[in-house]
Amino acid sequence: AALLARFQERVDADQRIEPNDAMPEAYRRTLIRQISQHAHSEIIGMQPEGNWLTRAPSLRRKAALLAKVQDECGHGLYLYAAAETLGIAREELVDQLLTGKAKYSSIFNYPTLSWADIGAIGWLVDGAAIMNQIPLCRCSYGPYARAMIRVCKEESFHQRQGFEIMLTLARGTSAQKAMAQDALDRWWWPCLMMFGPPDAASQHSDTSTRWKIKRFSNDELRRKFVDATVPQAHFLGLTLPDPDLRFDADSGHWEFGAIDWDELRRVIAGDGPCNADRIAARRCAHEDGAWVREAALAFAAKRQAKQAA
Amino acid sequence: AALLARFQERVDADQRIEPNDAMPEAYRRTLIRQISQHAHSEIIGMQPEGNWLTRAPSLRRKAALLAKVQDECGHGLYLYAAAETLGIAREELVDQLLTGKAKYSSIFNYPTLSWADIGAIGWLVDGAAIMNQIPLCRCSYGPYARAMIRVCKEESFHQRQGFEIMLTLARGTSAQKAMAQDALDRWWWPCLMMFGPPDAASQHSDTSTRWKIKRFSNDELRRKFVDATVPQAHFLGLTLPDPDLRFDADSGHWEFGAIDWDELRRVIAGDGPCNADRIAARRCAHEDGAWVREAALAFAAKRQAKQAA
Amino acid sequence: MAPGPIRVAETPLVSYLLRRADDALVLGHRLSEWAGRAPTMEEDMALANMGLDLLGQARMLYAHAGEVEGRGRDEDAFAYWRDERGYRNLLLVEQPNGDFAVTIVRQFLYAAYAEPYWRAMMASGDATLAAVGAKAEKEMAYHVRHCAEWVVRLGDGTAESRARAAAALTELWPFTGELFEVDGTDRTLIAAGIAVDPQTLREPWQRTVIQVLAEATLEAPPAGFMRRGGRSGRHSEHLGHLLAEMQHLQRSNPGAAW
Amino acid sequence: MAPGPIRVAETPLVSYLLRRADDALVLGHRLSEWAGRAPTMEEDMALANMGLDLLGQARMLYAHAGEVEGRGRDEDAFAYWRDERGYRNLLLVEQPNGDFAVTIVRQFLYAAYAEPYWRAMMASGDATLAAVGAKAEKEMAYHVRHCAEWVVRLGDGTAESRARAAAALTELWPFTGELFEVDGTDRTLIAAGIAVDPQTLREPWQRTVIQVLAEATLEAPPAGFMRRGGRSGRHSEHLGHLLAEMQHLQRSNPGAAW
Repeated sequence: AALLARFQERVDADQRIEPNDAMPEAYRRTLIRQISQHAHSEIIGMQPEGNWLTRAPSLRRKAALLAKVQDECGHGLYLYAAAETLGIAREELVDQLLTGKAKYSSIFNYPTLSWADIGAIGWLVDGAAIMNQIPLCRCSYGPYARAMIRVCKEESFHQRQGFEIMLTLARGTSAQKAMAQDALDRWWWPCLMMFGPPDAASQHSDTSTRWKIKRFSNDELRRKFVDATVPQAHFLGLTLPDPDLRFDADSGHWEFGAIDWDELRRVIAGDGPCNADRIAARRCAHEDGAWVREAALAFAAKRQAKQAA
Repeated sequence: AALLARFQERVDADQRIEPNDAMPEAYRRTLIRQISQHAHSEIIGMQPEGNWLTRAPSLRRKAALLAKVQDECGHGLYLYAAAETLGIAREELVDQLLTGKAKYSSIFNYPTLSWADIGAIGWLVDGAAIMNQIPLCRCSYGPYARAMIRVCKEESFHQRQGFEIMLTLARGTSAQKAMAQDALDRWWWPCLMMFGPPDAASQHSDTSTRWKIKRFSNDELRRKFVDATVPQAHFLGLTLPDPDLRFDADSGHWEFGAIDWDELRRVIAGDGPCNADRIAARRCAHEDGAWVREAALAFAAKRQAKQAA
Repeated sequence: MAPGPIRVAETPLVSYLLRRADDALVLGHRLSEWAGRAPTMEEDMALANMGLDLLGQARMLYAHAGEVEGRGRDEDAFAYWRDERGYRNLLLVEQPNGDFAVTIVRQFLYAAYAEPYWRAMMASGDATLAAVGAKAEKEMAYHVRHCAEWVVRLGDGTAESRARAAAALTELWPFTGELFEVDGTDRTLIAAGIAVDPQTLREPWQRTVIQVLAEATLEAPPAGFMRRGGRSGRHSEHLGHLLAEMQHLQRSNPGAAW
Repeated sequence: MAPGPIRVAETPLVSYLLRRADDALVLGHRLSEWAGRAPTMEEDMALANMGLDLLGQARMLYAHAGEVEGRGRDEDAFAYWRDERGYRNLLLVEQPNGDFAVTIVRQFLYAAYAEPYWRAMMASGDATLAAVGAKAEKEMAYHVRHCAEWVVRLGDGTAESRARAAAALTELWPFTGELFEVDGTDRTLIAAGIAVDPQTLREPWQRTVIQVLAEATLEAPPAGFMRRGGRSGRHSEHLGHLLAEMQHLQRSNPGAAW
């Protein structure tokens, strides 16, 4: 209890917690869960965008998309490394992902059905991710905060790229404009769900807030996202798929319609459009690569034995 | 020797030899080699055309091509059955194909690079095959002759279909016409090689002719093919890729330029553009299907055991 | 024909025809991917056969959709010039071939539905649909028989074939709910005596499936989440790749005849 | 841009640029097919890295080809609107990814050539080619190092990895002759001081390959038949499928900007 109090004092004083510092077990567990879930999201997130790598409509877009997918893999790597500072091995975390024990962001369980989805993911999904992540750059745990600074910088680049794809489509042929609108129609609501359940129903927030892992509530972040995004959609000349959306002059915020929380629950429970495909693809890559990883280990062992001899 | 003389008498009298009839071992061996080589050609021949099944440019053509590929498989099956009447199992023949011990027609070692190749294969390759095969309908060995009657009927249907594809292209857009000409340029010489080496260099012909397995020489059949095909090319408005081609009014035949026999030897030796791919694809299908064939055998054995019990 | 992808103004009947045509085309296309790759030559023949049946059904249905739509579109306009989001097929039929067990189980689950479906459609108030029904009913009966034999052989074959068959069943089961879905389009046409109510097909489908699985010593997966979206063009990521390959040549040469 | 595939009137320099650009694009595309599927995350990064290098090279070379051709064609016109027969890449780079060993060996065999090639090209009389050379030489040196490490690990790893590496080498070796091919186009540009004579690259290529294979305890396949045809557009059957997928969207929307 004294330890806990001392820890809370440090957090309250905005001191960064570092890997070798004493920390409550629950803090460690919470961070491992959150950081690894974030890492898994980056890794699974390569799939919906990777789906269009071989079909990107111009070489410039193809290269930018490949660079983006590569960045996501890089984010996954930093984040696994940050989690490892808390005393868990990457292999164990990956195993949790493959066996379905660990979660990843539900947004990646929606399919990319047209090129415009690549724009929508950059603009909306990365936009929402940034909203979630910017406060994490000031998170109490040092390695996580530092990883997030780097991640956020790259994400905002991706977000601008995505918006620019949407802008090109929205100013393009009628078929392109329809493609952009269709993508917005399909991605809007799932993106609002990315901020998690409404505050009233959220389970992890209290301690996370006290420990300065989480600095804003789900509903606060969601509102910020909507306020930032609605004018962008208007600028694109696209219609948000929410008949209840209206600007509230009193509060200065955009008020939006009811979110289908059942859908979020279903997707989290594993019944989204692509959950099975995403995990199957990840397992398949893992299994197909087993002989390569074994070869690398065997080779390293041989070399070590030689050096020892 | 007496047996051999009696056998030759029967052949000379145009009597059909049937599976249970006495026959010289060399006759049996020659037939097994020729029939199985022909069967292998049908099976390998599914590949170059199968390559365009998923990309056929209209539903009518897609269905016709699938039916054609299916017919080829059917021909393979009749022919293996005909070979089996000579006392060899299909498994053994297939094994000879997969290990590279047995040959198949070299023409299938050329790739199909455009849709026009599907037309060219029907028109030229099937056209050449028919020239080779019509005489085999009167071959001395009954099961082979009967299989060839059925095969030839279907092949001439395919040949007309192929010609019609070429005609549609030749009368189509300039891109389509160029596609047709390009296909003719690539397939013409390999098709002339389908009749085998020049008579002067041919090894198997003498006894085959005496036994009425072969009724025309390679050069005779090649000439027949050229005489039949050149006017068709002219009708299509395409140019044959042979600057030496000219009509000889005295003989009434088309005289053609020198064939690159080195190329034929190279392709037969395994060094054609697709030899490695063709055999690899066949092996892959065979290996991928092993568990299915095993399951079917295991199931049949179980059922038999049940019925016996 | 104008170059560029088309959007079809879908009346209930046009939409209904496209759904059935797309089912048949996409599944037929998948079967054509097997050509020359089947585990036995006999099975190469059988898969091509089933593919040809389906392509034939698709062509009749597209042609009829073109007549009903009345804008002069032919079968190829619908097949080659609609984008993924305009395709109306079931998610089940667009799933990749996987191993032979996946292909056979997919075909079995579809055929066990399509056989009673087309039989019932022989009484459709739409003469063309009734005629397609008369032809397709026999074809699909063959598909059911052929695939059922394989399901039994695989299920009751070796340990490996049994595991593969069970895995295929688990993988594809969530796509079977969509077979029986009813929406506004269906209701309109059911009321008009043109369409059959798919709910009436659930019982014969289940009977066939349960009987064959029992013989195969396999168990039906537990009832659970069912995927949907194909009928409104919300496909899995697999369809787009199939269409890119299928449509490339047509789209590269707008207006050309083949 | 006019809709429909283009045919390029190839002067020696345009042809030469397209050959190099196509090598880079096709190989880069193949690497991009790996995204998210690599054996380790680190290798996912590395494969994407190499793919990006190649895409970057391709774009500079296509842009230059457009300038030299002088018909206002941009990089996408060449990449998306030429048909298979107009593609000028080596057969090696279009071969399917296969397993990781095939991908690594393919990359190694190409990079071991491309590194000295681009280094020599830094002295090209064509300023753009020289500039591409300066950039590409460093990039390809990394590809050689990275792939050589894997060739050694796989060759000297487990029995399985060794067998796979050896099989990949046997499969791809017949495509290496084409690296050193010289035709009229080359001769014209070699004489003009624009191109390097590929024959001069055989020795450094062999040195690299033999040294790495020795370290990997693998043997170079015996000299034998070498496949060719890529430079004149006579490809293997694999390229057409790659292009169908790659070009579908562009070709479906002629004239659209992306």
